[in-house]
Amino acid sequence: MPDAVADAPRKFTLQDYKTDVHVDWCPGCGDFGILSSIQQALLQLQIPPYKIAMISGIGCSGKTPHYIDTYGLHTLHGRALPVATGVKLANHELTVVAVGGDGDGYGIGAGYFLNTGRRNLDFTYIVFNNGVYGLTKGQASPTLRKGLKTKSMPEASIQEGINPIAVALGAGYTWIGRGYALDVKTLVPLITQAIRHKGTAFLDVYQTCPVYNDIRTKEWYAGEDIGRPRLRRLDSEADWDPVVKDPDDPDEIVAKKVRALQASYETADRLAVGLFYKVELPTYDDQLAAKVPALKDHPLVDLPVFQRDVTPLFKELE
Amino acid sequence: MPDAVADAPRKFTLQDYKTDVHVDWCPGCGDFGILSSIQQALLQLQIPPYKIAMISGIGCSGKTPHYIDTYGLHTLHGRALPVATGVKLANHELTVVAVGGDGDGYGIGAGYFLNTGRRNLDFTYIVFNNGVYGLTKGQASPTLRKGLKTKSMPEASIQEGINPIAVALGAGYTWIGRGYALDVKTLVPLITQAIRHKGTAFLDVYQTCPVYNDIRTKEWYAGEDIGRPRLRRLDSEADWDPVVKDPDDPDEIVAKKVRALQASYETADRLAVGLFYKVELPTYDDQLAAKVPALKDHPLVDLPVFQRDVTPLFKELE
Amino acid sequence: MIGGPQGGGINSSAELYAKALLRGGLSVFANIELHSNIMGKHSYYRVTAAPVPIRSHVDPVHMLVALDEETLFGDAGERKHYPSHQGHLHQIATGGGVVYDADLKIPAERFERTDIRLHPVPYMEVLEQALTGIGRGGQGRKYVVMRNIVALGASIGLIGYDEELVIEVIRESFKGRKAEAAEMNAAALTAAAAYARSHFPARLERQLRPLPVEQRAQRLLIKGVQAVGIAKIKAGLGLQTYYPISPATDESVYLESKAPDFQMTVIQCEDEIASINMAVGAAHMGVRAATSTAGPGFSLMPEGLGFASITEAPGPVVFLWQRGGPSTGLPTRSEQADLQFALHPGHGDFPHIVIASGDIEEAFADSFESFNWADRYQVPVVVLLDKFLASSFWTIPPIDMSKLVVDRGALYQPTSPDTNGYRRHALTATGISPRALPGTPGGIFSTTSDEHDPQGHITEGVENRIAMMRKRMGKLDVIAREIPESFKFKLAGPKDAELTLISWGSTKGAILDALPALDGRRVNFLHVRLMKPFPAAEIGKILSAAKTTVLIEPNYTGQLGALIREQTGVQADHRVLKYDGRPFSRNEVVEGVEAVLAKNAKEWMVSHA
Amino acid sequence: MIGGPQGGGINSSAELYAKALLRGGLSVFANIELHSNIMGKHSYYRVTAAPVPIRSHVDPVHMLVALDEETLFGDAGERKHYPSHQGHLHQIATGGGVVYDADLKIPAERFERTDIRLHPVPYMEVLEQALTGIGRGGQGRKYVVMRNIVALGASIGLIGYDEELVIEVIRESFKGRKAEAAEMNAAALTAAAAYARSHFPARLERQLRPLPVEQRAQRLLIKGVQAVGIAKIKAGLGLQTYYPISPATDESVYLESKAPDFQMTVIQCEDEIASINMAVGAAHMGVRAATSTAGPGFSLMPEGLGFASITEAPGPVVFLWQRGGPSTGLPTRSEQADLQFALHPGHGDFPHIVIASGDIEEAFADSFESFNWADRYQVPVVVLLDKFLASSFWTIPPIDMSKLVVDRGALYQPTSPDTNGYRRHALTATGISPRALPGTPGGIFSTTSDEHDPQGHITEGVENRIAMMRKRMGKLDVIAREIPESFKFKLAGPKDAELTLISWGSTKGAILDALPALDGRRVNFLHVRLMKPFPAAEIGKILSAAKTTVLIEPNYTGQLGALIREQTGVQADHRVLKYDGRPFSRNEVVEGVEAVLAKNAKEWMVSHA
Ligand SMILES: Cc1ncc(C[n+]2csc(CCOP(=O)(O)OP(=O)(O)O)c2C)c(N)n1
Ligand SMILES: Cc1ncc(C[n+]2csc(CCOP(=O)(O)OP(=O)(O)O)c2C)c(N)n1
Ligand code: SF4
Ligand code: SF4
Ligand SMILES: [Mg+2]
Ligand SMILES: [Mg+2]
Repeated sequence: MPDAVADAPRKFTLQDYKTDVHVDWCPGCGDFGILSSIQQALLQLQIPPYKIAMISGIGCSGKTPHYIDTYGLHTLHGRALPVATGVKLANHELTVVAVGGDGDGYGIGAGYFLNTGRRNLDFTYIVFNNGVYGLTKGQASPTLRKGLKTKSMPEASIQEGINPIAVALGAGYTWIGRGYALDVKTLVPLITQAIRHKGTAFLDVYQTCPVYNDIRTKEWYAGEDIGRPRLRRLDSEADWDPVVKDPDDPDEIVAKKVRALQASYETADRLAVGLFYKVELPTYDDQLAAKVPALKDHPLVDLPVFQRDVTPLFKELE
Repeated sequence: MPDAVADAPRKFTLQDYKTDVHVDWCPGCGDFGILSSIQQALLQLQIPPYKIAMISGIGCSGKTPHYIDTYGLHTLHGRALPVATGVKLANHELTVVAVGGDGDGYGIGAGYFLNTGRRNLDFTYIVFNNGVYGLTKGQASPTLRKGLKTKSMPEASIQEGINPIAVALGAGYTWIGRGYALDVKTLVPLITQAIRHKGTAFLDVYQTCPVYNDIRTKEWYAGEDIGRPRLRRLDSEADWDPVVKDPDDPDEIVAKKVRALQASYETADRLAVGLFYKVELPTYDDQLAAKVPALKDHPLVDLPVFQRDVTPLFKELE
Repeated sequence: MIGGPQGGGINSSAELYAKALLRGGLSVFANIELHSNIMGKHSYYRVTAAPVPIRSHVDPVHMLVALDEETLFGDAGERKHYPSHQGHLHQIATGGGVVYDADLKIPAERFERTDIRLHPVPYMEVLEQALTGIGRGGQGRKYVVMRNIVALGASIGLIGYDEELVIEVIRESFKGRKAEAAEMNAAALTAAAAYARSHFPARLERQLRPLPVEQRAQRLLIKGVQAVGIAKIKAGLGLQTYYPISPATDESVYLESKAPDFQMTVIQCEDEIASINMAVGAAHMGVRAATSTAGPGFSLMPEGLGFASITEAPGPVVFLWQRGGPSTGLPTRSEQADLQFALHPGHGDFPHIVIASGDIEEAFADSFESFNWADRYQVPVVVLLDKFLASSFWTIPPIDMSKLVVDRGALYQPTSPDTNGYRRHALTATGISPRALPGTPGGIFSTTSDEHDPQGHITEGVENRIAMMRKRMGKLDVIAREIPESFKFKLAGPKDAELTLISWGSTKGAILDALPALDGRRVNFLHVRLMKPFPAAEIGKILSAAKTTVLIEPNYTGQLGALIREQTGVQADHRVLKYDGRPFSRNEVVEGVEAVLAKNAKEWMVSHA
Repeated sequence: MIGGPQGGGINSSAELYAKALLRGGLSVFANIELHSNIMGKHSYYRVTAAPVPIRSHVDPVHMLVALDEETLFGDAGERKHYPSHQGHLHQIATGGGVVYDADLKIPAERFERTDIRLHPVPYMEVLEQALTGIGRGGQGRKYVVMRNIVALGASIGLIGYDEELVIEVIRESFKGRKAEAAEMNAAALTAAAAYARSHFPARLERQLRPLPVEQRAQRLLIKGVQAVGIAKIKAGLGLQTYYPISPATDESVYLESKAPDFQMTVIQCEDEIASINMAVGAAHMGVRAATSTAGPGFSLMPEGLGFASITEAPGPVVFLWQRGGPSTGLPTRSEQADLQFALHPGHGDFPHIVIASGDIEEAFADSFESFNWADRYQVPVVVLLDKFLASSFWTIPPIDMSKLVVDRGALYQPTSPDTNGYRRHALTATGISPRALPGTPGGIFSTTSDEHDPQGHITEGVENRIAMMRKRMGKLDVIAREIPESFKFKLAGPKDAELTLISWGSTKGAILDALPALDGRRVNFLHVRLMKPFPAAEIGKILSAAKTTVLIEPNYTGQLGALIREQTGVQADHRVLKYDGRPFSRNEVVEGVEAVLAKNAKEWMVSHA
């Protein structure tokens, strides 16, 4: 555990965020790194487990909620975001974290990935990006670059991989980051920031799949073939400032988005990780509360809504 | 008709691209401008009507194929792109043009908008962007900016509009442009270029909806309130060069994409129209032909596929 | 009936008129037919009224008000090959009348009808007059939209109804800034009525008079979307998700307009897959969640329904407003053809409830109770409605809400914050497991669309699988036992009838109104409402006892008939079907029933207009 | 039976063994049970063989080969509350044997069985020996994966089968660069067999010998996904769209591997909505298009199916490989519970064909003919299959393809390039309109998911609507008339049986094999195949003539039973159901039928293991 944790108040322990469910991922799967990073982030934030809802899609990654001892909905393939949206709308006092695979999020779930960015509800979305459809035995996922062929593919992919960061910028996400599953030390703080962010935070995590992705392996990320790590830490660059200071200044927003886009393109031997873009804008929750003031102090689920007096509505019809 | 047409070979006339079906759009609808621009573009290109397939989604815009005398499939809401993809895969000798509304393409069809960009099949996609759901009586569409309220909305939208150009850049479209429905003179050439482009061309067209969109009206685009047109023509800018010269140079690609993104952000009184980005990359069709050489000379539909000799396949199982 | 181009104002004049008739103590039924088009295509509105309660329309028209020529003669001109209608002239009953624009200069011969009264009224001229009367001379062109009020006024003059009642309604609907408009409309109406009376002194046979004030009972003029909306508000709806689609949109728009007052969240989603899944997520959190859609949207929900059912979510309640199918079909027309799909809305075997409301009162009751059922049985509920019920105005007495109770079902009360004690899918006698509301200490659970153990974790074990299938499916027996018979079906008329009519949904009104006309015969009417779990025993008993049975359905295949036979083995002797995308009229019911019996036909299709 | 952790190599050893048995002239049936997990969870493979044809498995095991301890005793340890299985030790038949790793050091008492033979084999030691034998001493750890071959070898030695046949198959499957691996595996196999023979001289009761060479007929060992894939290639498949999902993926992967040789396009889509719609688009262009999926994917296709049907697309053909439902359910398990959904896969009334294949030959024939039907009737076709049929290996004689003909249906031959002459949806006697292939001069048409006129343009007219509904739905009658009875159902056994079994789909094999065991009784078996349009008259006749009927289905609600009653009014006397996500074994059929009859029960559930 990084030191940060040691300093954190000891109210909840790491055990409080773990279940006794057997984790059935393959040995060496990058998912283990993401799982423990999420657990450590929750621990650092000391969010009571019963105040957390983990929502996942279907895939190897989708099994995550079973391993974290919080409320959890392991939903449908590609539907984690709509479900998470409904969960947050119903009870905005919950810390909602949606997780899923890259096929789940950028393939079948692409429409929700795009439209969720427009709302800016206050929750976090973490995508396990392993370049393959793991649970269905290694077909190409939407992030696999053209011309690449992982071991269980009959032939190389003839369609281009998408750039999730670029799409997220176009969709309107207000916090956009990327991490690496095997670098827990930097992943944990990214997750804590994402959860702390007011608005929809999107975190794409490069994840190794030792069984099916024989291209982007642990060694490849480590750059053993080129003699230096392929991952470039944005925060290690002096002039990197992804945070919008004045949300009312369209020029600053565009400038920051443009830089984020620039940084998001992968080259054969350079991939950026870290925070790409952040802006503080009114959340969807805030705006709903503006319409229904009671939502400021109470989640929808606690409002006194039963047996409302509808006589005025009938009066209108006489 | 712009002069260009006068000079074009007179083989097919404008009449050849028109049907006798009553056009049931509202008086003054921007769709009329797009319809005639498509017809004129086809005329200029002198593509035989029977070699064209118009594919549309559902919405006011979706009715377009009935008005153009070519093969046409008026499909389902949000599914124009998958159908168009199937059409092109089946017969790549057809000129395929997919059209639909902004709700159709960026709302319910968002997942296909994203994933179609990854393939780069050789066809054109034109989105009628009117900021509303016309045929269902004027609800906000995904392009309506936050805080805006068109006349049939009970309250202002509390979600951000998407930036289709930015999303298209992230998705990988190889030709990205934007036009204005009431400026047929510039729209026609954009459509001809889009159709000529080898690969998936995406053209977003600002379209007025006099009945439901009382914000982005003809007068608003004309900038009558601010004394100058709101539309800025990219091609009128000396240093504007959206075409990638060297498709193998990632730096040029990123640079051009970044500039396109910059240009794509709308400000209250400036919106760019024209060609945003273009790169020549191998099309999906080309790559399929690389696997099945016969596809170079014949469309899939013409290959001799019936009663294939499968005895070798059975042999493998003895 | 008033007809004209869409956007031409027939809705407002018809609705003003209907309200005025209600105020006069009459029972009113008003229904519209329109195209899936925003402007210009032909649309018409029927307003039927009587001193006695009515719940349906009839095809013969006594007063046709035409805003344009197409309303009279149809659009055979528009595209030679396939006219979309023949106009309404031929529907006018002998002795009936027609009001049309004198400026159309239609030669009388062209009507080819000597048995009806022609009332050409110079709409613009009358309008100019009226405007001049209130000091707005020469502004006619500007207010050309008011031609619809002129036409209405003329017809009011001709049928001799009290125009003051209409003006009262006009004043109410144009309030505040619009007050001026009210006066202009009132003036136009009065002028037109006067014009009609003076130019066509001969009174129409059929006159319509308000009841004496003391006989006017308190009643409402209400549409299905309003009844459902109000019931949901009453039931404690927290989240309504929707994606625009006719005819369902109006319900969500109604709720949206009331959301701030009643502290609800109504959200327009990116599609119906998002709509259903957001609602499932919210339901799991303990909020009463619903989504409303039509067939094409419902066709995107099987996945979400199966998910809700296997995870035992308390809901959502899906309001399925049927329209003309299949596929995009006839978006603005009416049909009841989604029953079989609603009964099998996904792969695999899973429990859900399907109920089909027949009228406003049932729609209200079903909408309210559905949320209790969703909470109590932890299953999704589908309420079947349709375009005809959604958009038609019905006259009803005030709804008695004194007996409505809210039931949230079994909730889990943690005895300790120790989470390991809780089993979200605990195996119980009823199959119902107390649910914890997320956010509760000690209630932590996770669940999944994969087969799971009582703790909600994935397991593929055989014993567990069998137990879970029995638990989930077994709830259907509990539901069938507990839902009161009054929600299952209604048998109207004598038990020992010689003729039994069978139907479902909004066709109810036309059939009930038609019963008296099936003269002489001893007839009763079985209206089926709860479709799943199906009351097989009760229905089977009634039908095997029945002498002659006639199934009446507005769809091609007779979907209820198939369900009844599957569940009871009984097949109706005759079927009266209608699949032209229009609702049954009272006379079509009579005609159809008489026809199958007279011809002793297995099947008969009816279609007027 | 061989069991072990997923990824541990049980598949390859079981399949090598099965192939070797086939080569020995035996009839083989091999089926696997696995978890929806990539590595580590328990999986097992059954290989059943006999000198006479067999098409099913039985539960008692004669030789259990365990790669790990869990295979013997289950995983009760893993998570206290809900073990996923009890291990297979208890399934071993008296006199049977078990091979396991001696290194597990399991005390004999722990087996709690004295009626079976224990054969502990030191896997690694034997492997080392073998490797040393071929000059690879000390490399055991490196080739630890080969333990599966050691285990297989030992069992071969014990049942006394000809190991040369196995080695022949090993050599074939490791060719070229892998030749070396072949030799290592061969060595391991031989060493293990020798070890077994020397350490366990007492022969097992059940020995398995190849047939004399001259008695070995030419036969295939084939899986459902292969049979379907080959039939589609033969039929002229042009475009296969798919989105990965078990158990359907294997079919698409098979086609993908053959695509270059056979000039097909196989495309992995972004989801199943794209899959179905791409296929519809391609079908309209004249290409034979198909998509393959499982329940969760099919739940996303109602929209596309309605679209294909109302636009009268010639297809696509949808291959629905059923799995354990509902929702995500049991992804890698077997069930036949998607029938009712496949029959009503969307809103509104529209025509489509549903056929359910019962075995390899039927799957081949149905897959081939479906494309003819799609082209001829211009409707989408759903072929119902399942995980059990998909992944099990069946032994069949070569398929006779001499009578297969391709029928593209009525094509429009333009007489002139003048487009106005053509009506894509022309009203004809059969309801079938000749279709033009886009790209043809003079064939121009457009069509839509909205109701349309014969030219394919939107119209909401009543007369046209009625004509179009009759045109489309009428095609079902034509289809019912024209599809030969051989595709509709099969009645096996005597016409005048005292007991009639009724079932559908892949349960066919277990039932046919069970018939002899239903001793004494005069029994026949009705296997229903064409589900829509349903052969109601024929089936009704057979069943009303039947004395005692037992419905046998691997689902909870008895979905075929519901269809039969809806269509014929006949209800089966008894039902034997299985809903544990596992296919019927031969003995479960016998047991279930005997039980319902003995107890005269309406319903009986069976579930072994
Ligand atoms: C509607 C639907 N289609 C297909 C599937 C089958 N399926 C299960 S997981 C999966 C993809 C897994 O890939 P990804 O989302 O990248 O997650 P990973 O396993 O790589 O973590 C698919 C296609 C499904 N469950 N539901
Ligand atoms: C699955 C489904 N959901 C909803 C609808 C209803 N519907 C018809 S058109 C439309 C949206 C129209 O808006 P847009 O796509 O922007 O096209 P426009 O009318 O503005 O040209 C909707 C929601 C439908 N036809 N199908
Ligand atoms: S398949 Fe890949 S992603 Fe899935 S568990 Fe195994 S290693 Fe991890
Ligand atoms: S509603 Fe708007 S978009 Fe639709 S036809 Fe009318 S003006 Fe055009
Ligand atoms: Mg993945
Ligand atoms: Mg629009």
